[in-house]
Amino acid sequence: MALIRYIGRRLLFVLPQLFGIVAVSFFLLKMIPGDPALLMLGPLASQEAINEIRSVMGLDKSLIEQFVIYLERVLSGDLGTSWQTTKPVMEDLLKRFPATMELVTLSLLFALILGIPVGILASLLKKSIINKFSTYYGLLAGSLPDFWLGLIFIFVFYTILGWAAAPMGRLDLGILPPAVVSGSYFIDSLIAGDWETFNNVVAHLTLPVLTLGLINAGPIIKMTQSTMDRLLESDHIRYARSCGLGEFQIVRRAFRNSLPSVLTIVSVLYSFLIGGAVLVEIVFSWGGAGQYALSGVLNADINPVMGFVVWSAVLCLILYLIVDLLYFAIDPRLRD
Amino acid sequence: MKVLYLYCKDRPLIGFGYFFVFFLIFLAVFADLIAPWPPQTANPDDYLQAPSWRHLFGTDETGMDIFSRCIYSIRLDLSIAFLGTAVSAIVGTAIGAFVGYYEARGRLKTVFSSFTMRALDVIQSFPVFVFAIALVAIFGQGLYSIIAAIAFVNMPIYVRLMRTQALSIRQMRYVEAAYLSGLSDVSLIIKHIVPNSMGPILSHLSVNVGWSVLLAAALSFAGAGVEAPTPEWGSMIAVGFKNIVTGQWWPSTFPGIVLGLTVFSFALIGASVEVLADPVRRRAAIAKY
Amino acid sequence: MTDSISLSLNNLTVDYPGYKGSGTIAVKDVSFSIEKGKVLGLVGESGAGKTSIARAITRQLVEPGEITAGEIIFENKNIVSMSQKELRKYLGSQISLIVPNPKSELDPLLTIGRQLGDVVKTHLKLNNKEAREAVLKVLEAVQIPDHNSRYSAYPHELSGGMAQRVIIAMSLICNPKFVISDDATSGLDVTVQREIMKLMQNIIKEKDLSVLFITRDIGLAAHFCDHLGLLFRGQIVEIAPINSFFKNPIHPYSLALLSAFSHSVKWRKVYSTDPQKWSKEFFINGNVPDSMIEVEKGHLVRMIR
Amino acid sequence: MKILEVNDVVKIFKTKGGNVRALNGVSLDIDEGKTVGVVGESGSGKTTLGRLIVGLINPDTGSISFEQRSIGSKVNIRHPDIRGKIQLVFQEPSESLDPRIKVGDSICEPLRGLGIEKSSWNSKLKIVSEKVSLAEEQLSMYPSQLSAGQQQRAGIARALITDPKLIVLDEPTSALDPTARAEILSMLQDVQKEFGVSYIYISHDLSTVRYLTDETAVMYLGEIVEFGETSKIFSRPSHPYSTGLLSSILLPDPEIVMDESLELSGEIPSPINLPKGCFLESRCPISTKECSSHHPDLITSDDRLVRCFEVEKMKDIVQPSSKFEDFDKSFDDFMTKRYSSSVQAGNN
Repeated sequence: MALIRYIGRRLLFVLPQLFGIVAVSFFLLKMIPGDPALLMLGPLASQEAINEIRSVMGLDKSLIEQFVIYLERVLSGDLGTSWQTTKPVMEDLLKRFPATMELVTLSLLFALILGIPVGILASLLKKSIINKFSTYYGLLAGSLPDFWLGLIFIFVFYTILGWAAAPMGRLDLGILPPAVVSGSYFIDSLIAGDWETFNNVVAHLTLPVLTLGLINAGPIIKMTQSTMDRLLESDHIRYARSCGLGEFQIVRRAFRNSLPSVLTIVSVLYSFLIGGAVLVEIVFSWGGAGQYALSGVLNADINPVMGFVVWSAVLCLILYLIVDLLYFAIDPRLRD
Repeated sequence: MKVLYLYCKDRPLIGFGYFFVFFLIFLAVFADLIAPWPPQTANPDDYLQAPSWRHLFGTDETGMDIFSRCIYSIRLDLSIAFLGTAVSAIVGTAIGAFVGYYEARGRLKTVFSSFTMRALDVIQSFPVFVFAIALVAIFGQGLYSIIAAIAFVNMPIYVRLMRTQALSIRQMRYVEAAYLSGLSDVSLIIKHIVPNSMGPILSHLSVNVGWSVLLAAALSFAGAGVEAPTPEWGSMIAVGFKNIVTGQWWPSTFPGIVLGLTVFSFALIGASVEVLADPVRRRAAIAKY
Repeated sequence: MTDSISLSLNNLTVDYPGYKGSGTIAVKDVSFSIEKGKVLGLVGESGAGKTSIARAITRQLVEPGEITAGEIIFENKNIVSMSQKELRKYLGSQISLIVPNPKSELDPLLTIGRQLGDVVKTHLKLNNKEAREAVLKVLEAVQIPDHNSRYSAYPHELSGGMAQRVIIAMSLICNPKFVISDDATSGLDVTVQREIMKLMQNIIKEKDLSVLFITRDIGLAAHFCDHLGLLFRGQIVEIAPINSFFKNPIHPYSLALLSAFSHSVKWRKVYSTDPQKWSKEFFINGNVPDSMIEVEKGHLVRMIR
Repeated sequence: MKILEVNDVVKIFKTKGGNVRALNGVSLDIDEGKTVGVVGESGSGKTTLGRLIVGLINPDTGSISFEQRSIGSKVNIRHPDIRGKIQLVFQEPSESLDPRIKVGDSICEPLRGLGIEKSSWNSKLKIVSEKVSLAEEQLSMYPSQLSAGQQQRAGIARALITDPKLIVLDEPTSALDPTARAEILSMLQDVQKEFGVSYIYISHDLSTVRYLTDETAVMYLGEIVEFGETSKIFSRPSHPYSTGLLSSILLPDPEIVMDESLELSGEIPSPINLPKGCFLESRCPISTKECSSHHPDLITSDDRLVRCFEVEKMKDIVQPSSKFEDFDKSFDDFMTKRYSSSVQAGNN
């Protein structure tokens, strides 16, 4: 019951926020200099042609009117068309978002699998090398530019060693993508049971996932380590120790208590990476949503950018809702 | 100073962080004397030279010396980062102090606080990077729009940080005592609340300078920052990008290493400030001496 | 003779190396023994080393604290030289601890039934059903009303007094021989404290427990203990059977503590905790002397002559 | 002359869990130069009352008058006419001084608010710091360099520097060790003798209340349940709650046995869901049907005010107790003997 009320309240806050995001980004992006009609038709186009296009695109109306029209269309699921790809934005994004989500999700999974055990061990073994390593790794990983690390990996593992697949998209040219179910090649090829495609997908995923995973493991290690440190010194863990509970139980209790903080950092990273993975996408020619939005910004093509903003805001919303549900599952104090 | 020395004595890596930042500043100031080649002069005869004694970090596809360009980049990247961070810290701290202090204190003040916080929520729900690029696109490419974008993107963190501090400090008894003494809201904030929240702000400030360098470089890499011939780490990496697949690793690698070390150094300094700004942890850290 | 002793500390010293500047020695050369079925009260102000002693006995000192000298003998075994594994067998089952601030001492994410159950399962190797029975029994013993539903309550759902009863239940569940109570009632309101103290008194009598009762409140100790030791700056300055202590307190610090309860301004001013004002036999060269003198049978005072 | 009159104040705090009724109609008067103790356990509203009197919070209804003029919700306490005349000493000595400001400067802060010229600050600082026995070098230290007792002295000095008429002492000694506590209390007494200031002493520590106050108000769940002369309440309380509270005091003498004539049991009800009848009904051993259905008023009974239907029955149950006097006397005897012998020993 408390949960439903909580989610209800949450949604109540979120809808105005969503509106705010759409409004701010709409007016902001309209401020980008450059006339789409001009850009579309080229500098040699006649004034009449430009005017015609402008009225087709609704650019001759006032900003407010344009915004209302845009809102109406968004609510009916139409995000407009991109003049660069000349396709509906919705269609483009439906192809590109799964690519980004697949990359980000797998990277964070990798970062978690690496980060949590290292963080716990570093906290348990205070004087060990792993403690020193993880302390500085956390700082170093956050300092490296991910796009640069991607380049170095390409050089080492593709150019020199030839182990990795070419950094050109999600599949080799000769291989057909699997039938679309989720949009993620990783999942879809598994569903289709197509091992050749699956292997190729994994080969292409390896380097970008390694890049993003290694960098984002930094904050995860740091958070795990510092909350575990705090908890192992906390009153209730000390008390559990003086009740003679075994070390395994102690670590389990401390970890359980540190889960909310780890969850928080993961959700922050996730929402950041939906847009923030764009540079790695560029390096690996991933063709993800971030790349799509970026070229939109740089070419005054605002529908793709708006579409991207709306999509990622909704995705973040769903993400935070899931995180809240997990908090509820972990911490009984929230249930009242 | 002495505390800092004692702290670094056991932690050589932190000491390195401080050293490297001072070294960078030194290089930036004396770039004209140190850099062996002019940073923006293309030399077609010398294109894509591997690192050698003549060109320490090699040359790029137009034949510009990468070592010299790396040194000149420091000026640009560090000033962008310092200015961007300073603006966001000052503005953010001021807003945060008032927001935190006024939260749930009278109707108008509360409205001001909650409106600011909701506005921040909206700003922060944007994908940060796309947002920064959009800002640069709006103001036109150039130094000041990059600085403005960085300042704007960073500001919400300071507002939140300072708000949390102000919220807890305004509950402290000494603030209540000062309130009862008849001090005005503004002087309460300036005299008691801001000085007592400086610890977390300072430690974030240093880490933030590092991030700002990273963000500036990333903007240039994405094509929304400094334009090509100007020496800048991010755009240098972008220029070297196409060469790497064919095996010329140096045009991208060296600027990346310098960039990474710079950000790392600021992170190290930030980590030490976090400890040193807290009297209890400071005492524990240098307890041996 | 030694068979009648439950636990004894011999010249225990706990040091916090690293905090050189303040030069604190948390506990210095503390010796006492607790007879079976008796309660020893240890009274001192904050920073006197009370909690360090409790934590030294359970070997849970906060970093960088360590036991640098002395031994802790429990049932003819030295706790100081035990391995962690061996120690764990004793903690919670033979020696248990009652702590202050019960709400922060319980894991906020687990039900109290689960937390109590974990302890019995670890020590007595019970299965789930037996553990549940044992937990319900002990919850009843500490007079928790409606204990069947409290079994699945979380710590934040309990009041301070109730949480304190849970902690007491936790300390009793494995039928220990020795209980350390570290300022157990300091966070409670006086009327609740009174109830809890009564409960503890009854349980101690019933189970014939030996208790180290650490407190700041000498009034509480006067009514609860068989012996009383006074801790001052990490050292025991006076230790005696309860009647001997209150009939004839000798050390100026004892008198200062007692006069704090008195209505008389005069005595408050004469006796202070400032050692500089003490006479020479109690305080030399800025320190309390190393020797203790037996003034009556079992009544020792830290003084010269 | 009445220096402060609190008239039927009600304070409700809105929280997530519901409305917390912190004060449910409290009235209290204080004479000039006198000390009134306010005792009660956590949640009794005593701290809220103190904060309300100094103006940190405003009452929902009711009024407060200071020197016959209304303050509280109507006139701001920070109004220049009243500013500095009522002062507050906080419970937490370590929190009551800004850690980044030197102790002496913190003590002088109220003078800035009063607009007093800086040239006279030093002489005032000297007077009050002498009064609270703070050494000169301690004034130029930072709060963290002082002990809790010294920090509290500084807090009292800050309250005294404006020559106040009334000081609200909100548990000034509860964070201190017993001996530091005793020293601070003696000091407060000396200060009162010299300056003629009135105190409101808020505490849960009954033995210090007995020591310092002339009159005592016993509070339970946001209302006064008994009010009267301190010595009379302590020797023979009339309300079951005061009785339970007083019998819980343990004096450091094993021969003074606990009074067990009336014991409270169970938990304090939540201030969000206050019972309809008497608030103590669920814990009171002598409660009747009337207690659960009707809320008792504060009525005059002999020499005091009591909020209980069973006042007459209480007179039979509670016998006059002299445990405090007994303790004082035996301690005094013992000390007199000891002191004379030790003085002699010193002479030898």
